[in-house]
Amino acid sequence: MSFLFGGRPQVSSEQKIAQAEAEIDMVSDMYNRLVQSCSKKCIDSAYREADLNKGESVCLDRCVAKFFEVNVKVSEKMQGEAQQKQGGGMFGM
Amino acid sequence: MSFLFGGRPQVSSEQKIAQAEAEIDMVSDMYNRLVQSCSKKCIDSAYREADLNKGESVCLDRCVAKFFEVNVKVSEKMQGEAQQKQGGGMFGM
Amino acid sequence: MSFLFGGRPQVSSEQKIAQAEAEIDMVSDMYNRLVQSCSKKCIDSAYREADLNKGESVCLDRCVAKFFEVNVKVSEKMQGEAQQKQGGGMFGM
Amino acid sequence: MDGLTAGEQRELQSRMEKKQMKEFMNMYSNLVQKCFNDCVNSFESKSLTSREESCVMRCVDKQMKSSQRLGDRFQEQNAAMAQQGGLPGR
Amino acid sequence: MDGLTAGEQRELQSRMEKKQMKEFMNMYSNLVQKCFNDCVNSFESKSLTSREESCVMRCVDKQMKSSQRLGDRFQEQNAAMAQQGGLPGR
Amino acid sequence: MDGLTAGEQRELQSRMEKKQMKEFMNMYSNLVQKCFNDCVNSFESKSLTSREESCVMRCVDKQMKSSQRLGDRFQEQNAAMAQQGGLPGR
Repeated sequence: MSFLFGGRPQVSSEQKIAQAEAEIDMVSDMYNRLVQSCSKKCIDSAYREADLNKGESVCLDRCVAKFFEVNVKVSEKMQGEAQQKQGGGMFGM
Repeated sequence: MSFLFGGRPQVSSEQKIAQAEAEIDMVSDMYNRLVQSCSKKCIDSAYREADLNKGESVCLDRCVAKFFEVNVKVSEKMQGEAQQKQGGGMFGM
Repeated sequence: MSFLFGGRPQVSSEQKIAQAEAEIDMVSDMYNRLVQSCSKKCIDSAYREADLNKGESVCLDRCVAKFFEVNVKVSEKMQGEAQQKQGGGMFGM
Repeated sequence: MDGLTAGEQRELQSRMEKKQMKEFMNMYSNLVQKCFNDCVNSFESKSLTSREESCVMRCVDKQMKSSQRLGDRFQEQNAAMAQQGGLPGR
Repeated sequence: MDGLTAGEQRELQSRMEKKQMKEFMNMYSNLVQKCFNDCVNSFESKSLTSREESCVMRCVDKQMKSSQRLGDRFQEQNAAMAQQGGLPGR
Repeated sequence: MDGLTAGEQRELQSRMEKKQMKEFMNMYSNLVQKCFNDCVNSFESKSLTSREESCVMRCVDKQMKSSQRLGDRFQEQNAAMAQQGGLPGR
């Protein structure tokens, strides 16, 4: 997600820390969303057993790979559009 | 949502800024909820096309209008009840 | 949820306040989740009447009791496992 | 919350007041969104139908009564648990 | 926001810039999660199928257009409401 | 996170510790809510049935193993991506 953070030249210590913090927050938020989405898609909510079975384990691994791939695609797409528009707001707000 | 903010007399600079900030947070939170609700109600999640079609566009416009109307109704109702109770807590907590 | 907060010896005023704040945040978060879950499980979303009927009221009361029981079970289970592992991280992150 | 000095309690109190405002706004927004989601499902016109409007009114009433009841039970359970010495392990 | 001095407005402005960054990151994450949830449903392999990939692309396009449109309408309604004197009771 | 001085890294570190506590509490609450939602569906009595209780126990186990596995894969992918120079465009 680094394209979000590469823009402005950084000056003060506080700004540098704030940027690092924002980057960590973003990664941690992504992890939480991934857990939410992949649990829902891969784990049978009847909980017949306490262990992950083979199917669930494989599904979780692939789910992470696909989630990252979607993240990359979305990021590429938005970068491309940001470059086209140059400086215009991307959203309605 | 201004009835939420009209109550107490404001004193310090910090309080005035905090109130303005709270009001902006509330508007921004409402916008995020509206996006969530109206996308779900109006956008076909099969994504057969990249553009909004006529039906989706009209649905989104009406969805915003109805969301605002609900906001006004809820606000009026809660103000009415707050005036009846005068100072009693409105919620269980 | 107090097992989460009993660990380290507290020193400064700021730390003591921060811990009390964290405990209150946790209780308030739990209440919000309980409202979300129990409303969904007990309240008919057709809203045919403005008052809670007998069935809904009883359901809400039992829902709170069961939610607390689940909270206690999960807390006991995680404490047990934390003691077994002693200091190892409990999650993947 | 035990073991705070009076000064610390005052600081905590002041932070709590800011939180309460936020909590209230959050409950208000939840109410608007929930009643909108549950009651408004037609987009043939840009105004609420009378049926939708009365559903919203009953929804607000019922959800507030429900929150109130849940809050009462929640506090009872919390108090009972504190008397037993908190969650196991405190 | 009325009644703030120039200095107070500047302070508010600077806090708003931090918020905007957060808001943007949140919208970005929402977009990734929503398009993943709606478009990716098979886990036979660890790469996106071409069908899933093109669904994701259209999803991003459509969701951004939808947010834009909702934002425009939202601002219009907000402006109209401010002219009427805000929500009832201000 | 590159380009921070030692002092800046220490400040960041201290903020991260507060965040970790919050993250942990959030995961705990998610676990309680998810296992409650998935396992408890009857309200004939105010105590968990033995069937519900054992469902909750297996749910906690499975969800924690799932988070662990997802966390391991997530870190691998993140590391792989950092080696390739981050998301495209860095």
